[in-house]
Amino acid sequence: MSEPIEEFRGRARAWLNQNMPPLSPAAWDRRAEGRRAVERDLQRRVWDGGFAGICFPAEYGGLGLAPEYQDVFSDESAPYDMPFTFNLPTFSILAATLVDFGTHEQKLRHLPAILKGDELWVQFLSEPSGGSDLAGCLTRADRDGDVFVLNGSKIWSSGAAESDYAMCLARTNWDVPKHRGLTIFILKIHQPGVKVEQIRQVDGSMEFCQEFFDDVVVPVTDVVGEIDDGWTVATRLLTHERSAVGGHSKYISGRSIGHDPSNDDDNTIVQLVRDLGLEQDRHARQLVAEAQVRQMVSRALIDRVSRGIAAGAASPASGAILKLFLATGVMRRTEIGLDIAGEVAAAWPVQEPHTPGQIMSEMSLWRQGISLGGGSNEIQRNIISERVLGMPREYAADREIPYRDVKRTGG
Amino acid sequence: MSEPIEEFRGRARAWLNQNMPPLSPAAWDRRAEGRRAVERDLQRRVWDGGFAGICFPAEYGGLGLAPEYQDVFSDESAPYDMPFTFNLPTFSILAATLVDFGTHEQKLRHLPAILKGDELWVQFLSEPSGGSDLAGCLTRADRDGDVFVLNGSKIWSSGAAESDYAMCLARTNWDVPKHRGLTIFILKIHQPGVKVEQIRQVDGSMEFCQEFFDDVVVPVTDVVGEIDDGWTVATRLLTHERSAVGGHSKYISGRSIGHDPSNDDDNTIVQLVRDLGLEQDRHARQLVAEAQVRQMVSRALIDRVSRGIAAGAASPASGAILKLFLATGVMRRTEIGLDIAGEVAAAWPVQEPHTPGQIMSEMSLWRQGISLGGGSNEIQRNIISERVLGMPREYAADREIPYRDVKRTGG
Amino acid sequence: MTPLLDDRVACAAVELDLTEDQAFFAQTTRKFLAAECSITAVRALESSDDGFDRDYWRRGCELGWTSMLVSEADGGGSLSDHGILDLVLVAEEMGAAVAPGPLVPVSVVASTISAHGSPAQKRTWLPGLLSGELIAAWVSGDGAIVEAGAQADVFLVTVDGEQRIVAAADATISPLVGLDLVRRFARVEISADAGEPIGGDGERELQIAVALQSAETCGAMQRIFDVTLEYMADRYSFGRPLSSYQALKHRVADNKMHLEASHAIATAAARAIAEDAPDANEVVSAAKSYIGAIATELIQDCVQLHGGIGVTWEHDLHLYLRRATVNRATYGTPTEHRERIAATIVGAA
Amino acid sequence: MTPLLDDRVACAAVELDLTEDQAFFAQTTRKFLAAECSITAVRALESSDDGFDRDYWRRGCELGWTSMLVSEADGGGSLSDHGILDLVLVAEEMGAAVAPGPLVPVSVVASTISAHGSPAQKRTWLPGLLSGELIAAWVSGDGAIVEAGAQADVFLVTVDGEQRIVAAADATISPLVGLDLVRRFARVEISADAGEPIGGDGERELQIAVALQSAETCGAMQRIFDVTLEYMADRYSFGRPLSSYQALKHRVADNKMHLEASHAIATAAARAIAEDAPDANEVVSAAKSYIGAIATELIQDCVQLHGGIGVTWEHDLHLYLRRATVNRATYGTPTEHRERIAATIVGAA
Repeated sequence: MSEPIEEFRGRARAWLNQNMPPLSPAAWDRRAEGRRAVERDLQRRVWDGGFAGICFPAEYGGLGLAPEYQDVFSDESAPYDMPFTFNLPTFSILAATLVDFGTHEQKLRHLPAILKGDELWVQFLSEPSGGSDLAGCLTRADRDGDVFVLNGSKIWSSGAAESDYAMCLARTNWDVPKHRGLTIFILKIHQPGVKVEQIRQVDGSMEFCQEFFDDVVVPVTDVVGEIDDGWTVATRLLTHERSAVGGHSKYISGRSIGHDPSNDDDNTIVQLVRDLGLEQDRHARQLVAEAQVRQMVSRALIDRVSRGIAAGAASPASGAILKLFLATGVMRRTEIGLDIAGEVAAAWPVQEPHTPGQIMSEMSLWRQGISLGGGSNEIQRNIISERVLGMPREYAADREIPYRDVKRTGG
Repeated sequence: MSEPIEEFRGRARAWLNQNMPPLSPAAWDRRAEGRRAVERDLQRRVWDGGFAGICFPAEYGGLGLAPEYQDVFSDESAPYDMPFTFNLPTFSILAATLVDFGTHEQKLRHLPAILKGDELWVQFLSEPSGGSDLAGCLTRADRDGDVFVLNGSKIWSSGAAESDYAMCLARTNWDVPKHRGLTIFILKIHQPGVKVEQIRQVDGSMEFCQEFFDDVVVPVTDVVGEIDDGWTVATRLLTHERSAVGGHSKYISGRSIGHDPSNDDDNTIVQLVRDLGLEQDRHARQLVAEAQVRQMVSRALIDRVSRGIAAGAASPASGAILKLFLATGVMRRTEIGLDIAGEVAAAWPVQEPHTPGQIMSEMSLWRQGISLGGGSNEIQRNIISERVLGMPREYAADREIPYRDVKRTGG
Repeated sequence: MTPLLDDRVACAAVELDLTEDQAFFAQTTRKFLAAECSITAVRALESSDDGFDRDYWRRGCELGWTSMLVSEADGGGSLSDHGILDLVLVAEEMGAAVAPGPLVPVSVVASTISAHGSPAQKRTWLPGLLSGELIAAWVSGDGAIVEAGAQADVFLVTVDGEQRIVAAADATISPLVGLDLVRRFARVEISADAGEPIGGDGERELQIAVALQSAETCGAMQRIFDVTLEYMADRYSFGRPLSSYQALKHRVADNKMHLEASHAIATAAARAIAEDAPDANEVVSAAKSYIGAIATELIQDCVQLHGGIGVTWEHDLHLYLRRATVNRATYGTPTEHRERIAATIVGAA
Repeated sequence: MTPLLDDRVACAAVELDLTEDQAFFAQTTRKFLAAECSITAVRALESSDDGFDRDYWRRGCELGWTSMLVSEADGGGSLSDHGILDLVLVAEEMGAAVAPGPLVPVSVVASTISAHGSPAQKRTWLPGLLSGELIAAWVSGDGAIVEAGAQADVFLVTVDGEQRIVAAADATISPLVGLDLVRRFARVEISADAGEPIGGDGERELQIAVALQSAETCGAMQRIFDVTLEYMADRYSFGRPLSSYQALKHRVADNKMHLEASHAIATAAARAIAEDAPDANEVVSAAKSYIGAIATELIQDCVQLHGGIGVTWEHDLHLYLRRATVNRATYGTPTEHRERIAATIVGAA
């Protein structure tokens, strides 16, 4: 029998109070340097306290408890600074996929290390030529006895420069249709032959990276799932990603921030209304309320879809609904913020960085980021129409022909 | 040399003042019975006064003048009740197509009759099975010596029950791909073998009809354009339709109403704001202004696109931009109207028909009508992307195969 | 298209954690409506004065439609501990069938009488409301339009947070005509000293009205969404089914998102009322402002996806559009409910 | 992608009825900007104080950028009878190049001095503004942010319909940092008795500012639209070019509609000013409220159509997005301009 949940809550509350620092704005500054080092330490504290990996299997360092325990711990952790970075993608996407497809040895080697805060993971899926077409992978992995040799390039990996391992999708067979010749590898990031370059984003952040592989040697024992069946693994990985980004992964630990930046936007919008004295403006009031309604609906939707998936009543692909709602919500709320901000979105005092106007304005630059990362809105709409609703699949010109014969960008 | 335009204006003003009745709301009640008879008489007056068919060729009863003369006449006619029904589709679509493709005999027989108010025309294009796919025509015309025998059914013809002639699209060859076996016929509506049924619309109006053809005999001399090349004629007809509905046909006579119902909506919206005492409500003010802005932009856009097409700088297909702007504008303005109306859109006094709330509410039922008739918004978006912007054509499963082999609804 | 309807039921079941009793109740209501309330039957009521058949309503009441918000002591009784969670199932089914009947006003008034009425008030009105012999209507504020106002035997009148119970004989009633074929409204004038006081302040009443209305609108949206999806699969254009066109698929995907979001917030509203949550007013207003605005857009888009047939009288789409449009406009518009939410965030206007 | 740019020019030509002089003027400006103002050059100015190179600005002035709204008697002169119709061509080209330079404030102030200035005011300021040696800025109302406020030698100050000319030495200037990489703003404080009165009431000034800004935003939108269309044709996904996906094609079609509508109302605004139309204020506000709101949405959609590369610093999209966002927020927001229109329809607030 598990510990009674209210006992668990009391124990978590007491422990958090004694061991974790209070939450500060630094926790969600995407541009802060050294934040990952802080989080590694925070995760180690959680591990030492016995609260790491609440829903991960006990066999691999987790607690093996039901999602309700994670919810309770997350609730209680709201006032504290937590290792948010580990949630996405390490815990909720990569470790989750490893739980599903890793060998016993792979899990033993990596899951406890992840839960201790020793390993941050990222995914190497997208390629410069590829966009949303992840299976249109050109990075190659050529077999040479007990190893594969990787060459190619990946892009849009979030935080790769400061992470340790990646799951990397590569083509191992060019003579079969695109989805059938792919393999997923566990790849140590910082090793000879791997070059990581940071990409500067429109808002000045350097979160995304591009990687270049030059004869990188990977042992066959680091294949996840079956050779040439990497698409099965990647599909699961993407399902975990949609769940995580949409807000209903049981592997996420800690409340809201780290996966829901929108609460901050709403605070910014309300702050703007106050700063600009628009409390009595019926137009501004409508906008503030609309932003708030979106948040309330979002929470209700996450609850509905998560429970639907858990109960088997809704397709696992329904996570796409959450991702699309989140992304389109960010678009609309940013628009609302700009409308309310008026001219303070154009320029701000040199001495006072992070005015609400500046925050809203810079957020608007980055607005489409959430509509692109983790599967674009277009991909989510394809998934909803085709996989959730069963509408006919879109015509693809690259289906059922050997991948080497497929027409590509610039070709 | 034509008459100097300001002289023409003075003459038109004086004549209109003496001969045409003042404008009354009855003119644009879509449900009014007997309206067409009134308009036939009005058009006859215009003909007798020498102002009919200002831009139609003089050879066939028109005045052969430049569009500026029509603009002047329309301007001056604003305060009067005019034969609006003739504008669309008779003048601007069917007579326009007859000018382009009719034989000399066809034009002589029909154009003066049209301009005298003796003939109202409609188009028989859509079919019950077809939707937007006009070339997917199943109505058949089988050659028998000097005549064709028509069998089949048409639908969505506006006002057919009270009209005289139609241009009817029928399949004359089933052994060639869909667009190559079609022919356009001039069809007398009220004759043996033609049954016309009125269709009741959501708002109670009976404007649209369905027709059933049972061995209807049509002489070969009533073919418009070439046999089996009816798609060329239909395409031009549709271009005239987009121009007319979008608001820039030179064959339309009389200002605004009859092709721009939106002015009425705007008046209704402003009336609602006044009736409900919302003049000082910043939210309602934003909405009223937004509706007004759309109207101003619409006028500017009609001007830009018409001149672009006339100067050859823009594709004739650009009329689709106008149609789409008009249709999406109706959607948005109806939404604005409902928002402002609040609960007066739900119910209204028995004794006071046509309250602004009722008008807005019933308009909203019919809102998509303009987004469907005259080529749906989806068709306009196809045209803009493919024909105006040159993006790749949509895959069609019925291209380049004999039409009898094409897969159809219910088959 | 049975699979879709099954999917809907399954989803609702998950969301509302239906008990066996509740599932049976919903199913009984669905079967009753299917038998008694075909679209043909609804259309036939257009010209009737009441907009619903009295016998139909009495038999609905026998199924428990009016008892869920009335305490057992008062002769009512719910299936779960929270009658509102049972009653939204009826509302959703009624939306799916565009069924007639004064479910919202009778529920609101019966609930208030059971919660706050004197023994005499309860004796006078509750048996008739429970059996369907009597009809009640809610007059909220001055000058508002009143659902079932001309059919009601008794009014609950709420003005400035004070409530009274007034017999219809003491009111001046002007029937209205409206957009919905079978839902009737009236203007009701009541003198300030008519009737007897009763407790409550109108907040709970509004919560119940909006929660039921939201569930009803969700039922209507879901039905139209399903019908449209089916139509798109069957209808060929340019040699391909409509459902194969990506531009349409993406719009349907957006509609699916809005539909699920609507169900989600409707459920959240019912639960917030059931749990007497501190933010119940806010959640209820979120439901109204979200669903009210999205429902008409979603159904209009379904009209568009149907093509010309969608704007004919013959097709049933407009009955649902009328219902959604009327629901949007009554018991507070989306704009008015957003204003209520704004008041909690940045203070009263 | 030359055909598209040609199409743009051709359309603009049709719309503005360009004379040969005007076409040559637009072309000269385009060539000058292409040579002097590559995106690389613009990016290099990010860290500069002024945000533009003084020599570049002087040479732009030699092309006539600042003379179009100044009468010939004052040393200026336009190509057509209506300088505003000439000057929007410059603004549109500058938008297409996200070019730097204080075109709007200098134009507004020079125009006012030419129209209303005393001989002494004209002598003091116009030669320098015409040659580009001096910079002017417009302080509109209390507390508003001022374009080129920290670069200006002279201010036109408009408060409650009264205008004054104030030398920079008499003002307190606090530079700001902002979203646009090269457009600079400042807060400017000026005591009520500083400077000398000048005629005009600020209405014409706002018309000119908004007309130029609208044309600039149109130029920026057009460029991004063209670039995106080209990208979609070249980029393959799932073995097909992006431009072959119907869901994307339909969005591009909507964007094309909004783009043409933006050009149309921008042109209408410039014409209304040129013709001194009675509804000029309204048309100008229509331009601002329509273009201001649609431009950021259109460019954001182009970011989305580009995928991840669209949110990188390296790609030029964000320079255009920054410009459009700043243009939207200055010289009255879309919301404020809609409020102006509402005042003409239902009365002042």
